[in-house]
Amino acid sequence: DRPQPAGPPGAKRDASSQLYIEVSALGSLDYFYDHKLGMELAGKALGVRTEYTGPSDYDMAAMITVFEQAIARKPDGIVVVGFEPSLGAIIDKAAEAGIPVVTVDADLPGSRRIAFVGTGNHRAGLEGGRKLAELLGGKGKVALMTKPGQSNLEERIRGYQDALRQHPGIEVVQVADTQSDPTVAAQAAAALLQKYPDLAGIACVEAAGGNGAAMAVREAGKAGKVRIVAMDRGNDVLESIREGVISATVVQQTALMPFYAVQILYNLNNADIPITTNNAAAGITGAPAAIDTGVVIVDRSNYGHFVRSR
Amino acid sequence: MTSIRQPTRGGGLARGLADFREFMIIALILAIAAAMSLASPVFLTPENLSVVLLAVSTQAIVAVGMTVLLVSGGFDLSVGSTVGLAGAVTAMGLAGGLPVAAAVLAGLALGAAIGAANGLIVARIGINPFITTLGMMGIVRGALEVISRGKNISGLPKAFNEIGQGYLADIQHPIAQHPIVISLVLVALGDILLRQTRFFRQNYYIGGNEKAARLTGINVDRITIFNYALTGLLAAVAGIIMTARLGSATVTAGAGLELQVISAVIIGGASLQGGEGTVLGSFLGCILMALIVTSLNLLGVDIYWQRLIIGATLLAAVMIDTLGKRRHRR
Amino acid sequence: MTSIRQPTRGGGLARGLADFREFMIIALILAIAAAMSLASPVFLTPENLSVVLLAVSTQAIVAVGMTVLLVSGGFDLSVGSTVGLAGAVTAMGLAGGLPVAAAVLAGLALGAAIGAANGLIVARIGINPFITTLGMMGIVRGALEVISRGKNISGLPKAFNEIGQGYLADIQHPIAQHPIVISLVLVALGDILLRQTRFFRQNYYIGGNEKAARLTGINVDRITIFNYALTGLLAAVAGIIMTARLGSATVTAGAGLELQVISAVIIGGASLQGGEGTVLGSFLGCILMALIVTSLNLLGVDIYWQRLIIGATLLAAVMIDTLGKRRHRR
Amino acid sequence: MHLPSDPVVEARGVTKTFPGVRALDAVNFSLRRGEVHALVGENGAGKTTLIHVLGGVLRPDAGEILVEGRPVRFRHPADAARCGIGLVFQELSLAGNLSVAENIFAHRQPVRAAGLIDWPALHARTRELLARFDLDVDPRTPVRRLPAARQQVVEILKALSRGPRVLVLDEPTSSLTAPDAQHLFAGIARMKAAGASVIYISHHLPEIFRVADRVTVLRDGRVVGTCAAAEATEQSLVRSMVGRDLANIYGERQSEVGPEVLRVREACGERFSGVSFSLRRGEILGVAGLVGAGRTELARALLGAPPMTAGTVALDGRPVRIRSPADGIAAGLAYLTEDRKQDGLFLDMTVRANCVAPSLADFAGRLGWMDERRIDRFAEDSRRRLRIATPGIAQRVRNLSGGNQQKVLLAMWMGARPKVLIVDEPTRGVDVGARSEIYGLLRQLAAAGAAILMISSDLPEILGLSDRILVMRQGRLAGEFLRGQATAETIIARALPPDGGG
Ligand SMILES: Nc1ncnc2c1ncn2[C@@H]1O[C@H](COP(=O)(O)OP(=O)(O)OP(=O)(O)O)[C@@H](O)[C@H]1O
Ligand SMILES: Nc1ncnc2c1ncn2[C@@H]1O[C@H](COP(=O)(O)OP(=O)(O)OP(=O)(O)O)[C@@H](O)[C@H]1O
Ligand SMILES: [Mg+2]
Ligand SMILES: [Mg+2]
Repeated sequence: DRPQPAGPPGAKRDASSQLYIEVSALGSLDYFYDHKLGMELAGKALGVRTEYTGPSDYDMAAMITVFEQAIARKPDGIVVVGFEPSLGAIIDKAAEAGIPVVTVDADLPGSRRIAFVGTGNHRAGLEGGRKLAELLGGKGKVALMTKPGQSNLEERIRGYQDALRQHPGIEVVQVADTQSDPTVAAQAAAALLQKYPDLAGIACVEAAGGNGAAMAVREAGKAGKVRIVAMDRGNDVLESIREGVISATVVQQTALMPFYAVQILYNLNNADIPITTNNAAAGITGAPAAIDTGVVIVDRSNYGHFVRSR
Repeated sequence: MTSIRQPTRGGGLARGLADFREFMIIALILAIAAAMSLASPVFLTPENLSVVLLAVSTQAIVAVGMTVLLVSGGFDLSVGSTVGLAGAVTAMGLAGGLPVAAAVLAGLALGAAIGAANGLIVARIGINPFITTLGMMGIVRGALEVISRGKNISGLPKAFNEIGQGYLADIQHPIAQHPIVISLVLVALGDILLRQTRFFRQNYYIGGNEKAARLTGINVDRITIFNYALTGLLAAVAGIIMTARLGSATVTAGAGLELQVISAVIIGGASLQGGEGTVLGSFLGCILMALIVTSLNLLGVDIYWQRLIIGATLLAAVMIDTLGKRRHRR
Repeated sequence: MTSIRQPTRGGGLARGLADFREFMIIALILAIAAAMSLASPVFLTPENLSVVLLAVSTQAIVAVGMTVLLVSGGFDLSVGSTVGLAGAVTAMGLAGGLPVAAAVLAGLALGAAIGAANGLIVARIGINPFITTLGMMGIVRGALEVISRGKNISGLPKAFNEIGQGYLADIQHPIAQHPIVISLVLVALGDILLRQTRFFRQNYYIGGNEKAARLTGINVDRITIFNYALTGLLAAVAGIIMTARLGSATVTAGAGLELQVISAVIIGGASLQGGEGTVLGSFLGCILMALIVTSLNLLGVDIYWQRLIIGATLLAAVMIDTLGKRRHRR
Repeated sequence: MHLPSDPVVEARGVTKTFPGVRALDAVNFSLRRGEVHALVGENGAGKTTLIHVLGGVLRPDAGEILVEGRPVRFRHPADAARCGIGLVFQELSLAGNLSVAENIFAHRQPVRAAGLIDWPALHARTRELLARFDLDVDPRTPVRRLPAARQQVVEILKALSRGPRVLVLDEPTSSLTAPDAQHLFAGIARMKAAGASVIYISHHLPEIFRVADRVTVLRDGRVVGTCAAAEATEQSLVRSMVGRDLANIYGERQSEVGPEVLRVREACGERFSGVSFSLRRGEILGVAGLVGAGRTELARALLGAPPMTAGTVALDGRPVRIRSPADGIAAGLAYLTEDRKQDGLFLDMTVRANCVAPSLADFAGRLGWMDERRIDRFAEDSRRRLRIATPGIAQRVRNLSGGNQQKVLLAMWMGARPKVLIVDEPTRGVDVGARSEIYGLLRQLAAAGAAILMISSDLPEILGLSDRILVMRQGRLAGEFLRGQATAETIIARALPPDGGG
């Protein structure tokens, strides 16, 4: 009972009247710049209207309200960041209303979304963990930094733990709370540096952690001695990589996520690929189930290309 | 003559002025609605209106308790955390195999208990409500993190999810959705009780002058504890409905709700000094704020502007009212 | 005899009791320090102490202004946003090629202007400080989002970063780091001014009885505006130091700082009713809270427990004090 | 050219209106150098409003103020202070959390070279001032710990400390002890001798004749007339204030005293101990004593605010335990506080809401539903009976004049119909006309079967109204008189401590 394309093949209205909406949260964070960028570029490339909406805080209730509203506007497709299972019900509601939904960045496999585009938070953590292990030569004490309670971050932490478990020489000594605040993160990191004078690495799963850890390491005069793997590609992180305080950062090709998500939705609406004689009857959407946008590890060797001018 | 936001009767003019704030908000709401229905064809559809009502349902339920509290001179920052914890505990109960009614009762009892704890600390130990509930906010959210260990709880029974996703008497109209119906009923009930019954009216006296209220024989401590417990209970109701609506309990559920609710209640005419406010006003305050958020989204306003506009609206609404009252005072 | 938290002079016992809260916090701090130095060998090293002082530097600077405000019966929720915006504007100025001094001045002026706006609304229009600064908190954070469009600003000149990363007179001792030195100087200055000068002591009068202060001839409005402007200015100082320390300005910088500072100031003996509080007490309150966070990290306490423990500490500290005072009253 | 005989301060055609009230209507008033000028009038006549205009607290709607013949425009109390006008307010205007010294010197503390406050000098100067009233109070004591009568002295010293050329006193003696009143009169005399002038407001006419040179009578915001004090009599003043003559304002008892209602045995509290007495239906029992004698504490303990530490109370012969005001009220007691602003009135609520505060239950129907019509009727009724000057029952109590606020407080408790009504300084700040109404009401209540315990520092009131009089001294009962046995002298003799000190 997957949602069906709105009209018969080829009979779709002209592109410029089509609307695709992304619903997200935390929209004011640096990271989500790429989401907006991806939506914008998809709109340009396909000649459709695109919009990015959502609360600027991590507020699922508010996000759902925005989603409800998006449904009320009857767009041609919705792109959503599947932060939490609580979004499942609303995705299903959209599907019921005949609006196809694609999840990006984080998936909700149990819901009626037609596809997922992204790397997944667990993968991001996994790749980061591999990089850290490589930086440390497979041994040493490691601390992780996160903000408790946020699903995507919990996933990344699990990814790190899974990767580091592969290296018997590496010991995860502590998980610290950043409260998503660089100064709090710095305080926590500084305490860890005191407690474990031989701490070899710090891994952070959200932006504030990387900045805070860098600050603490710098202030402790241990720049370069303690390896930091940060998250995302804010200019501040890249700056610290240039300085040599942060060793690497885990970057996803984030802009690709909404871009391809819109592509999928657009194709669904405008080009019914005859995989079968009747895709709908055969229960086929004619869309790929998942696109992996991959993880990029950014370090001294390539950071320069990631710096954005304002 | 000044405008006094206590339910008063008699004296046509006096009553008119007393409701000045409510009229002002209704006027603002109508103005926004008129402008929006011109700007966006979907605005006046039942679907879209139900979105607004659905969005305020959680807030409105909490706002009923918060209004009573503010009227009595109290204050509660812990409601957002209570929304989260009560929802999570209910969900855990369900996951642990409790029947729906038992799990819901457990969640409600927990909410009332948290509220009562606030009330006891405020009334018996005499600690300021701000600091008491700020501490409680951390404790309750912390407890939620501890018991859930950061993980969401989903896969709840359908019978439970119906509480948040079903329709009143199975009328499949958007406005008949359970959260909307429940919140409207609680708001109406709260408004009438606070306006018209002796028991709740005592709150205006406590908020007006606590010492004097004591000397008139009002059992201030008991009512204070009751008010906090009621607010906690209503926060739990909101948390359970939210969990049922989402079909899962999340660790961050309700975070930040306290300030939204307090803003709405104050826009609605309550004051932090106590002694003023009505549930209807608070509800209108919730609607106004939700309408603005909804309109910004419908208009496709850049999200970077939204926070600024919401903050400015809050200030503007209170300012217009204050300046308006001043004119009346002359 | 009740404990009254204003700087008083003379009278051995009276003075002792007057400073009861400060003594209690010092005792708590010493107890934690003693326990921690047993539990963790690194605790008493200058490095570790500097970590605590560094951690409180931002808060402590803002707390100086917040103390003056609370003493005068005011309140400011917008400081966290101001910290963020002032840092970002300074950083943008630098990125745009302004000399360091000019960019810093721009940031400071902006902070003072935001504060003055709060003060004007509170004093002249007469809107409650809570609601005024709650609105301003949204407006300022919103403005930050609008001008930065969500992007962090980094690549700041080294001369600027020195403000947050350098050492006093190049003494490479951990305690001589700029943020620590600047915050200690501002705290000491603030404490003396509020305790000993005519101008600042007027705040105790205003906070004690605003109407009486007016009738006495104290220019309450002007002082109120000054206090908010001062708090805004100090928030800007903190924001600039934070930006220099981080080497970048972020959109979320300072978020949540307001509640941390207000908690610390209240733990330190100020009250939301006004008329009480000292800068030293507030500073000790900041230290106490930071010490607990550091200790939790040093002890490796599970992160899911930390929020709960911090909330409980806040409540416990205020409760012990209240109960202690009660005993004294007998 | 300003001649010595010209007025120091003059108001010409001053008008001030509040919503619904014309508080001052083209008032002309002049104060000469070296004179004490009394201002009298009914509650709400506009006395406080007039001096607020003169003191820069309020700005007049029309008319002008002249100081030494020059028109001035005060925008702030500080402006008036700079012209040498010092006000002592009817409502205490102190910061309770601050010390006596800092209240008196507010923002004028002596400073040392570095601009820091010179604490020893501050305290020394405060002690000097306190000595004028023979007060042995530590200048560092927070004002909130002083009894109201002492706070009033601080208030007066605050004004005196500036050495004003014009001192304005608004009902200074309404909460002053007799000895302190003597000190005040002496202070006024000293000021007069030094060429300063005083405006003196009081409802106690005997005081007027004692201190004043001239008297101005206000009525409904208009000046009725000004005359030399020597030419006026109490009766002539009352007639021009109230517009009629008042006979015996205390009235006569209207019924017999019934059986015992309240019996208190060996009651102890923080400021009193071993107090035993009884009270009967229909009786008015007066309690006299000096300030700090513990009368208020005793009364509050009866109501459970806070409860007494030892002793027993029996109501209608049955022992009762009262641990909170709620208990006390449930048992049939009621207490009308001496401090209406602190714990008496709901200032930001309407007259109407205040009137029914203690008797909400009487206005609630089934299911606790409030009967708004009956509330309206009751409030209107109270307003008429007590002649509360207000544009309507929807007025906020805060906007009423001091005496009218006191009447609202009385209206509250008159409606409560308790078995035992304790009134503490019931007529503080109430004009003579209204006072006789209040006495009449107390008598009616007694006749209707209530037992009334009346604490008062106004001896004529005690003597005129009481069926029996208790005297308290330093927390203990020091005497009991039946009606007719007591005189002012015998009561004062019992009230004074044995060593004769204050
Ligand atoms: N702020 C205000 N708002 C409205 N009405 C006011 C206000 N202040 C005073 N009034 C009214 O002005 C009139 C004069 O009041 P005022 O206080 O001057 O009386 P008064 O002569 O001092 O009386 P009292 O002897 O009771 O102190 C009263 O009717 C009072 O209700
Ligand atoms: N010597 C004192 N020091 C501090 N506080 C006092 C002192 N005397 C009285 N008080 C306070 O002042 C208030 C009134 O005191 P109390 O009940 O003893 O006086 P009273 O006999 O009622 O006198 P009156 O009512 O005439 O002022 C009480 O709240 C009491 O705590
Ligand atoms: Mg008066
Ligand atoms: Mg008394």
